Amino acid sequence: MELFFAQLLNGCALGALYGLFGIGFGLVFATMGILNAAQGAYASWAAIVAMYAIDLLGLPFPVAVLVGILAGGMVAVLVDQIGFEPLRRFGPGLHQAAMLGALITSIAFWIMLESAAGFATGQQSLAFPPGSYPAAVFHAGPMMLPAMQAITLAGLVVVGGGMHWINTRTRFGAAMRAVGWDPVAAGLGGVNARVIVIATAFLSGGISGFAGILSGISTANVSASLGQGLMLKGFAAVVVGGYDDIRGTAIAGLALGVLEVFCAQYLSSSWRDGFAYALLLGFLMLRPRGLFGSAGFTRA
Amino acid sequence: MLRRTLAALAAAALLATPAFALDAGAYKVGFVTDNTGPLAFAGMSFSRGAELAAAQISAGGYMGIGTKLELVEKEGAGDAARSIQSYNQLIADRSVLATSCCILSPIAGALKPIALNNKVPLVIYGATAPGLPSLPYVYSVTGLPGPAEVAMSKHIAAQAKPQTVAYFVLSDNEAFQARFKASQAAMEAAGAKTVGVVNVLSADTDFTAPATQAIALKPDLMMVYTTQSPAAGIVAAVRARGWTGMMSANDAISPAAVFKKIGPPLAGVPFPVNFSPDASETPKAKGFIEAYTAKHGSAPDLYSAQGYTAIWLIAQGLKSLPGKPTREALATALSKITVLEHDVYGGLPITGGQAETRYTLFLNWTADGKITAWKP
Amino acid sequence: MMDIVEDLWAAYASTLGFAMVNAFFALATYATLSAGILSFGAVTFGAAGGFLGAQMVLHSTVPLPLIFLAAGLAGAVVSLLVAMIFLRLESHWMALASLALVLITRVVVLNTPDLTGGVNGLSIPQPLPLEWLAGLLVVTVGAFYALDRSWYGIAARAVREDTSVATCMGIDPRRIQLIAMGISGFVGGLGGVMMALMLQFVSPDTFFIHVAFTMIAGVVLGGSHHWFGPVLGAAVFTALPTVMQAFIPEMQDIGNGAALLLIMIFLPRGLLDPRAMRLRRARK
Amino acid sequence: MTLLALADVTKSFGGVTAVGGLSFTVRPRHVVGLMGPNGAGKTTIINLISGLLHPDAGTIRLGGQPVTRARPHEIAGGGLARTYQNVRLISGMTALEQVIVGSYLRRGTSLLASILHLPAARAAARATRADAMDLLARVGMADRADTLAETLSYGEQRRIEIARALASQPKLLLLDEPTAGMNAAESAEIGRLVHALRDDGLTVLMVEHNMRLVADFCEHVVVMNFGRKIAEGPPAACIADPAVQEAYFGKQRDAQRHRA
Repeated sequence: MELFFAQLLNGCALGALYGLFGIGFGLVFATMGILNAAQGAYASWAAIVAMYAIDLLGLPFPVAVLVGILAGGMVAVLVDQIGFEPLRRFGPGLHQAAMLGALITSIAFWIMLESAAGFATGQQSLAFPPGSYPAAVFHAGPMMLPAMQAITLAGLVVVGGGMHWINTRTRFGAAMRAVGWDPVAAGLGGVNARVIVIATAFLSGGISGFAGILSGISTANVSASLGQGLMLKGFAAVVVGGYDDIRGTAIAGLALGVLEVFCAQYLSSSWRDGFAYALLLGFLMLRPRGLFGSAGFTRA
Repeated sequence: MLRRTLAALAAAALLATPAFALDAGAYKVGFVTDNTGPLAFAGMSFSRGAELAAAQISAGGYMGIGTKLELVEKEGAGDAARSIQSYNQLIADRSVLATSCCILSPIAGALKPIALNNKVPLVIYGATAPGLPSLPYVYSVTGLPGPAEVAMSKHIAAQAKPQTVAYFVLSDNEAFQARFKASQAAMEAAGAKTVGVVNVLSADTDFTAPATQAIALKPDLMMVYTTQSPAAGIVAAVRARGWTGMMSANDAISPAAVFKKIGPPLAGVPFPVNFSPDASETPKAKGFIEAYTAKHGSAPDLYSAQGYTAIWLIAQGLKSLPGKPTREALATALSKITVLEHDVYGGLPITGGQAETRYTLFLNWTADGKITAWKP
Repeated sequence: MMDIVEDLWAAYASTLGFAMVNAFFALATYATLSAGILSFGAVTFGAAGGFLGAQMVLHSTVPLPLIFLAAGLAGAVVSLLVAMIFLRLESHWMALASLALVLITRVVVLNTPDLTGGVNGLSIPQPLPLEWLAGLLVVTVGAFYALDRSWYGIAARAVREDTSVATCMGIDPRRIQLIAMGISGFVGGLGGVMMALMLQFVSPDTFFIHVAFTMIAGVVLGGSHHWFGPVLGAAVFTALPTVMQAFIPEMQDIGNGAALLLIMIFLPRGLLDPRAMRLRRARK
Repeated sequence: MTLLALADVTKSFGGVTAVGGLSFTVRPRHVVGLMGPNGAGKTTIINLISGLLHPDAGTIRLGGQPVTRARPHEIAGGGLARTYQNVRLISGMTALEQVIVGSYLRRGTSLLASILHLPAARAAARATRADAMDLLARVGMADRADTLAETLSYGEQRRIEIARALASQPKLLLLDEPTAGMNAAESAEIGRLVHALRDDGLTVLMVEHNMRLVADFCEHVVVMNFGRKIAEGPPAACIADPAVQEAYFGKQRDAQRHRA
């Protein structure tokens, strides 16, 4: 029983990373209709920058994390403005040609950013210097909760809640959704579409970057390929949760993490990812609008 | 007496000077690197070792004064298709006499038939699948896994007498599966029961859950059979969860980069290794470590030693040939080599094209980042 | 002089071979894309063809042409099964589902060692004669050319550009897309066995996500509106790393990415674009 | 004898009734006009008949067969073709190819024959091309056959769209505002074309809100407002109907007042 709860907690902490990353990933997909292959690289770069901010500049931990998040957001804006903006002339967000073009430019950025990250890390897997981050372990009877797991879970709650609030309660959120539906119409409606797009890209990169930093710390692995693992599972969380639904993404991320850990503990670690992706497929087939989306949908 | 001494000296001098010698000039060796891609962390060490070897061979006149060895590097990026293309470009250059390649066994397996078809000597520097070498063209300078793990297992079983063992195994890697099985057999023969096997995958990065799983098995000893990144992550995760019991790992955690990353939690975790800049003490090893540190600014690791050895083997083959050698002649010459002259391991016997390294070093990191001999 | 030609051939024959193999994958992707489906499924169909082909080479004496046929059919069977399940989804979800399929394919390949050799993969001691590869590619490209001119090609373009108009013209989009998936499966299966023979081994990594991205990039780069676009794109995409290695060995990946990016921004419809050609003709 | 029959057809979108309890019939070889001010539900009717939408209640029959739940391509197979209010040609295709798309239902060869480029397939393709050229000639666009359709003028695009609709050899042709954006001369030409088609045996149901054109073109008119039928009969009688006058001019006066 003790093992069960310990693994449940591990699964939640792991899933919180997927959920966090997924929220950033889903933001771009929901707002701009872009399947962004470069999203993982935002996470890698945020972690690399945050690590060097501590290692080389000696910044205190919270400041370094903030610097990393900023870096993730700025890389995202760069990719958006160089790689996606020229393609928006195709028309509204979800046009197939635009989606395809953006997928390809995002692949191009993925290749470049990951390769550059390889140079930045000297092709090594590095880590945050031991002792530079909170390493305390909270004990409650037989249960233990390392500080980084607590921070990750809190991060998901704060970011997820914050984004949900922005999305549903603020003018900015409404503007984001308007741009998602149709940038031209949104422009006519008095929303400066370009500003909204840049802000969305920044948020998306910052959130995925935050996930990258947390993942880099708790797995003691900061490398060019850090983002890739997050990317595949984060993508699954987005689809299962419903790509425009932040609550759904957060819960789906947690569920995927728990599923993954329990599969490895109680079933088979080699089929573990198979379960996660089969769940993803199942959701696509049966509830393509995600956890909280309406089940029915029509072909346009 | 004097005459006999003089005669002996003359004979020694005659033996020391080859009866025939290579023409002066540059002899090209093709080298498929993995300096980008997922294996770049090791790939860069392999090629740095090889570059050092080529520089030393050329500068020192090992194959004759003015006879140089030129390394021609092409990128394989850890990808089979790209490695094959790079390899074909290397051997299409007729002045390339020998080639060296490959960290991954499947890629080595894919290049081997090309080497055989084109009759080009190929010295494999990293991949360790059994059966790769094929005389007279394909050689491997890296010992097959197994003996080292068995030796370490016996050593640990004798020294620490664990009753129960839990294993971490990279389930999607054949070489580590083999190492694990060899070790497990040795441990069980010594009376240490297996209480559980925790499988992880190559692409995994989060080891908190596997660590929790293993700790719950309450073993006397945890043995880690995975590649570098997972091994480092597992040790860190197990220690972070407060488990202080005994752990062992493998040579993947020997590079300095691993300690820089993980730090004190690595202390006291033994690993078997055939080369370590801190523990290898033969004169050739010391020379290599000094020269490498001078050239690259950091100490070599086991990978750079392997890349270095591969090029020295080729040079040794070339040295035994006269005039302008051919690929076929070089292959024949290589097949006659049974002992590597210039090795950093303190003895590198080669049988049937496969080198055997003698793993004699059982080392561990200390809390302040030094490598010392392991004691329980 | 002959020596130079021979050396060049020896150096770049395998690059040419991989370009042709990639052309199969690109054509398989083009087959679905030209009917309005963005699908990464060709990787899965390639795995079906590749592993079946490998097993046939290893454990039977079936001649090579029949192995190609079997691999193509294996791909087609898988693709039709997938199509029956996936074609209910609208385009974006279909793309995501096919991506999930690629991820699952790897897990299945890893865990069925009896069929696929598991992590070790399968070694295939059977070289692929380049003339076979070239011949089959010519035939396949010819078939795509013929299809493009046929009622099917025109109907597929209509479905891709405006499904609602197409369906009011009596075109059943699901039927067209089912055919597209079938073709994609067959050509993908062929590509799979070609890749297996070209590498002389297959493993779970042979058919994974990078292949999916490479081939989509190849198609869009070459031109996703023209039957020859995928072949051109695959050639460019295969040769690019080799060329980059010659000029900027350290930064070759960054160079590849930058080249891809520039082409997409300045030629968003790819190198070969029939619409642009017609527009140019109209302006004259 | 009716070719198309709508009985009590109802369709609403999110609580707003676009079409409510509409019934009318179309007899063969007639030109029937569907009239009504903007927002009356005319295009919804066209979409319901062509199967892009399905009614919430009521039935639609085409040539005696119920097609209420049929999918668009099945209805097209039953002999229906249509054009669009805003011309919808397929991007990247020449004028000739647009028309060949329309002849899909008469393709005449199998897929395998096409892949293998068999003589039968080539012959069928040639025949399709020839027919398509004839149709282009019929709408006066033969000299533009190889031009990218999207580079042509709006009026020319409309004519190509009609040729495309005719290529399937339909029994019933739905024209959704075929003269929108055309000048008087161009409109008259469309009128002559429609009459010629009727004389060849085709039945035409056209949406039009220009009353003069309806009076000139049609033999029978259905007038709608707010999704309901407000008048039906010969054009002159319908236009004179006070309800129709109110629907049209009352609205127009309101609109003018708003603009002022």
